[in-house]
Amino acid sequence: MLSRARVTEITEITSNHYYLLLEDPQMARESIPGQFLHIRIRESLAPFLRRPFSIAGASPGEGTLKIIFRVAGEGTRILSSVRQGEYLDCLGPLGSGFKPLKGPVFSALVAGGVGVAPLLFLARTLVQEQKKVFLFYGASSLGELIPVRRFLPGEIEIHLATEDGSGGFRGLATALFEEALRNGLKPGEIFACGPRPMLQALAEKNREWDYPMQLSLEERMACGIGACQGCAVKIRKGEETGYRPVCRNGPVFYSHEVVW
Amino acid sequence: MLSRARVTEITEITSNHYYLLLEDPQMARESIPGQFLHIRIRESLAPFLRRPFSIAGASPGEGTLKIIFRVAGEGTRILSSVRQGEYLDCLGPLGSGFKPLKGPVFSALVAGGVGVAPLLFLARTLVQEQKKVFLFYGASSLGELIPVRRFLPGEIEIHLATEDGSGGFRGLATALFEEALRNGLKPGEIFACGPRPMLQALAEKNREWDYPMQLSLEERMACGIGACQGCAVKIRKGEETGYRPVCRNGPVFYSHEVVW
Amino acid sequence: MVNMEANLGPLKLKNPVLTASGTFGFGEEYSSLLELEKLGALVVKGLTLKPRQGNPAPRIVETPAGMLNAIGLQNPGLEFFLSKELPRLKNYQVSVIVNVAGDTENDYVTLARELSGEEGILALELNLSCPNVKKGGILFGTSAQTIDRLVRKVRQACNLPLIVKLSPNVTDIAELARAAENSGADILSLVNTLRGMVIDITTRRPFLGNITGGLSGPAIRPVAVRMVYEVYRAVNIPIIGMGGIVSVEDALQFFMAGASAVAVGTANFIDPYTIPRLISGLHSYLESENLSSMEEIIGLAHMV
Amino acid sequence: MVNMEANLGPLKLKNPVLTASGTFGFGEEYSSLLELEKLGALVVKGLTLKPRQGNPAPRIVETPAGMLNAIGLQNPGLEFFLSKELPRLKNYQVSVIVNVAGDTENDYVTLARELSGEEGILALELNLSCPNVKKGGILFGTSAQTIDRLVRKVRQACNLPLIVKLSPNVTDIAELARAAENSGADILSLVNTLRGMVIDITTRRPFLGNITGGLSGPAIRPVAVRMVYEVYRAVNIPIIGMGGIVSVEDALQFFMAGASAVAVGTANFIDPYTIPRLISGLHSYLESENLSSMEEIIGLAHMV
Ligand SMILES: Cc1cc2nc3c(=O)[nH]c(=O)nc-3n(C[C@H](O)[C@H](O)[C@H](O)COP(=O)(O)OP(=O)(O)OC[C@H]3O[C@@H](n4cnc5c(N)ncnc54)[C@H](O)[C@@H]3O)c2cc1C
Ligand SMILES: Cc1cc2nc3c(=O)[nH]c(=O)nc-3n(C[C@H](O)[C@H](O)[C@H](O)COP(=O)(O)OP(=O)(O)OC[C@H]3O[C@@H](n4cnc5c(N)ncnc54)[C@H](O)[C@@H]3O)c2cc1C
Ligand SMILES: Cc1cc2nc3c(=O)[nH]c(=O)nc-3n(C[C@H](O)[C@H](O)[C@H](O)COP(=O)(O)O)c2cc1C
Ligand SMILES: Cc1cc2nc3c(=O)[nH]c(=O)nc-3n(C[C@H](O)[C@H](O)[C@H](O)COP(=O)(O)O)c2cc1C
Ligand code: FES
Ligand code: FES
Repeated sequence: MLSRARVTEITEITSNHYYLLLEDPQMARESIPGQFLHIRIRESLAPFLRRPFSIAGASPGEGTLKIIFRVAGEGTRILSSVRQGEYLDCLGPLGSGFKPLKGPVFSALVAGGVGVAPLLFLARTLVQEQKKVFLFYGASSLGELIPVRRFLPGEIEIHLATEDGSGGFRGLATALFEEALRNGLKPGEIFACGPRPMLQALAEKNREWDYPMQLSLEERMACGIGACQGCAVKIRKGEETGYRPVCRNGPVFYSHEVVW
Repeated sequence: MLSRARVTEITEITSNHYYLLLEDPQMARESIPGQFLHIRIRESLAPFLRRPFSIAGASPGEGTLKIIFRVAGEGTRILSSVRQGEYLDCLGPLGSGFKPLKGPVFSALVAGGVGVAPLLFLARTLVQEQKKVFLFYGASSLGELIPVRRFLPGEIEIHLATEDGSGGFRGLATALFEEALRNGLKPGEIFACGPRPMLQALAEKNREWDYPMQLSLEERMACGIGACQGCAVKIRKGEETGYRPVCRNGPVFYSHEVVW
Repeated sequence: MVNMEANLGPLKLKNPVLTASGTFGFGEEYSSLLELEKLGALVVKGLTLKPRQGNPAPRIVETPAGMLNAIGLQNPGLEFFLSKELPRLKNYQVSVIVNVAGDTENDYVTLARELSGEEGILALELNLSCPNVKKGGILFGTSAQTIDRLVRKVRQACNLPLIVKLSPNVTDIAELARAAENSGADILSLVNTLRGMVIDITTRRPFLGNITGGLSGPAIRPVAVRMVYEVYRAVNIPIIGMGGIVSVEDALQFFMAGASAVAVGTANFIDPYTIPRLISGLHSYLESENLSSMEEIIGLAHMV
Repeated sequence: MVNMEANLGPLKLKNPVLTASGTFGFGEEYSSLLELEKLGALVVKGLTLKPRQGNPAPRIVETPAGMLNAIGLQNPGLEFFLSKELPRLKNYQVSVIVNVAGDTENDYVTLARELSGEEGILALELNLSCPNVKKGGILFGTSAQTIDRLVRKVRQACNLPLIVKLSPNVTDIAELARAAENSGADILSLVNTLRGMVIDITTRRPFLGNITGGLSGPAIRPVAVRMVYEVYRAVNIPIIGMGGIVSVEDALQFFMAGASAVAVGTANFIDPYTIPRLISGLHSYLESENLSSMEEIIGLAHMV
């Protein structure tokens, strides 16, 4: 659906990450973890296309949705100056979302950078399903680390990593996660979101591990609804491979489906 | 010169006219009536080109310049939402300005619509030169009439017209002015600014009247400084005609110079 | 009373605002957002004989007031279209126009023949911006000779109204338009995308998987309007104008330049309601200008 | 230490950022805003043998991320240039390149000969986007044959480095680039403007006095980069790239596509300091990437 959602809050949460709270009861009701909103930054030819952002949380009760975004370029820079009370033209919720397993498995969430956003929403849902949730979250440095604790239920075990060692484990979130595996963690399912090389590395490792692993991918998008095939990535289904739109068939895919 | 001028005030003065006060001591010192600023609406590709606005007043003492603008399209709409304290990228003062006669002549100012802006600045200067100034100012309706009195010294005689008769004289400012001429007004010099048909009508009448008459023209502009010849209009100099840039050789021309 | 019908020679549409091929899929994705029956016509994405995978990612990139795409004609092929997409489309009261593409003249001819017999297809649009494999990859749409041969053959193979879609990447669009008219096109549509590229300065390589892509959106509108204007002077068949249309004002430019209908592509991505908005906006325009139909403004910019 | 020099075959410039012809006048207007000696070169506005009045107003109109212009080569003519503008330019330490245009081959040849003897002119740029009056108004720059004849004649008439400026309104830019190279061009510059038009929907007439105009600015950048890329593969002479350059990143795209220097046009109107900003930005880029000169990135996008 297309909607003008009201900005109820916009807060700087690190030097270049923002937290955006949008009011839109219907969207809030319909959203599931892994889905995203396709937002028109402003009514202007610049920036030209909409920008996709994962839904980092939805509260049907309050009729609100959360977005956490990083200032990456012109569009997000302009978005960061949106003010409370203004309206944003949003298309969504879009995409297919995560498909957690039924039953009381351990869930491991692996996040790189702002890729943590959709996993925050997922984590809440998993906890509601009485699952034990481990989050492995890394960023380049302490200043880049989003204070995720404040967006998560207390039950979740959070493991932090920074590439420069300025906070938590020194290294990548994937390395931290692998260490946990070596130390005996036995996840029943894995969810990951982050830079492409990170996801690719996990998917390659998982050929051996063979966990149920779902990855949330990013690709340049135009329509956001599956009409233009602009965001297609190569996907394997059984013996066949073919291009599938990230916006509609994804953004979440099983790790063994993605052809890198 | 190119400068980032601080917005010290922005006020709605009619339902679609705004008053903008800019702080820039050097520009304020250098500006003369008839000149304009070429303003970059915002740092973005949309709107793409700068927008020209007449200087409606300059106070070297306070280091400020006035602009009065009408919301005509996207650029001016965005400009109307600029906030106090923000900075605007301005090129100026540009153009050649009005050349009032020396001595104690009567000056008649004829303005259509927002064309009154440069004449407000001129009027102040003329009054300072101890001249008697008559302003004939028309707009389409009362709601479109800029409250010019507040921008002018008390000495100036203001005659208002509206096309629909909702305020002042019913008809065009030019008709009101002609009536004054018929009633015995003998201006020593005339200055006019407004829509092209109005200026053309005045210029044609002036072939008979033969007053020293200066017109401030508008043309689409790119560079604003005479480099691209984009804003050229046909000008007669003696026996010859040729295209001259409004931005540099104008915007003010003598009525007999303009080839319509 | 205002008449919104579009008169495109043998093709009559309920209104003059179409989807541009490749930007609206087969209509399915947009059907939950808007009523397909409102569309002047649904021009489906480029169809080829066999299914096509399309180009490697990335396939699109934003550019100033536009975008590049290099989808590579990803589509499920004729058979799937006939067995799955077309029957589904019949559930809507929408005029369907099929955009076809091929590597050889035979591809086009076969597609035209197969589609010609099918109920529920209103017209065929030939996308000539495809590399002619027989001619060493030169695009069909860039020489009068290839256009002439191809259009003649397709014309014979099908009895549907034939729209020939012209590429703007040419020196003389009017010459090619005349070639298409003379060889049997009923309608011309223009423009397709301008060829462009973006280089990723961090990897120092072309950004798109396909190296180059097609530029669409408002950036190209002045070029598109100019071409419609030139083609209108050169031919006597109706024109469907497109390229960067976002607003009613943009659409009006195309009508005044000589288009009898317009198509909307990239703008759908930004505002999925663009087409219904234009239809009602054109309606209001006719009313407020006291005009009885769009016909009254077609080609007006040519008057002196 | 970073070397900013640009190596354009017979033409060496202190840095690789030039003004695009027609957007910087004869330098005078910008001289109060910036130091002309900072420019890689000042390419003056198109010069013709006799003075030209240019086209009727309006001559420009804003378009999405760009503008159309139809100045019509307004200029004071060769004599005035040599007697007034050139001596004035000699007061600055700036490399002057003269852009010339004509209606006949003879116009070009005469201009080339006359300018050839003059001190203070570093190179000649042939603007081929002019109607060839002898050939019924077809542009010089749209056929390999006219380019070939013209460039050969001009080549013989002058001993200055010869830049041939290509029009983008063509089906095959690489073919025309080869024609220019084979007939004696030392350097190619591209692109000139794309032909476009805007219709004023209130008057229902073309907006520009000249009906059509040339599209410039960021809107055309993807087309320009693509053409530089294609021409780089086709010829062995250096290229000056232009079309929509606003930022250092834009300029880098052109270098990586194969340009040995870049020119800035429309961006000067928006930010008169664009050229100095690009020069220092490119300098910083080289430093931060540990490169010793621009040569190291020219054509990098072609590597596989
Ligand atoms: C499904 C999905 C979910 C996302 N969720 C989030 C999120 O929750 N928080 C967040 O900060 N970012 C998220 N991103 C990335 C976000 O969309 C980009 O950072 C953003 O579009 C950049 O826009 P820009 O104008 O600031 O940058 P620019 O680089 O100026 O953008 C230029 C163009 O590239 C596209 N683009 C640039 N980076 C990306 C990218 N990483 N992915 C897709 N398109 C890109 C832009 O959309 C635009 O079309 C998500 C991307 C996808 C595909
Ligand atoms: C020397 C000069 C002085 C001016 N002084 C004033 C003033 O004091 N107050 C005021 O309100 N307006 C003034 N104008 C007109 C003002 O520049 C336009 O109203 C404004 O540029 C419109 O921009 P827009 O984006 O809102 O409109 P749009 O119509 O969206 O603009 C599209 C393009 O057309 C140009 N354009 C549109 N209308 C005009 C126009 N009348 N003259 C020149 N270019 C135009 C714009 O600059 C832009 O490039 C002046 C114009 C000139 C040339
Ligand atoms: C993503 C995308 C895919 C396209 N696919 C096709 C196609 O399959 N066949 C075709 O003839 N044109 C195709 N086009 C071109 C459009 O139909 C249209 O001619 C062009 O985009 C200009 O219109 P616009 O600026 O409104 O988008 C495509 C355009 C885009 C943006
Ligand atoms: C106002 C204007 C005038 C121009 N005049 C000329 C000219 O006289 N000769 C020429 O070869 N190119 C001329 N050009 C084309 C530019 O030199 C340049 O090739 C083109 O604008 C693309 O670059 P840009 O997008 O950076 O402006 C002109 C462009 C503009 C905008
Ligand atoms: S963005 Fe159009 S199909 Fe995904
Ligand atoms: S706007 Fe460039 S010369 Fe006036």
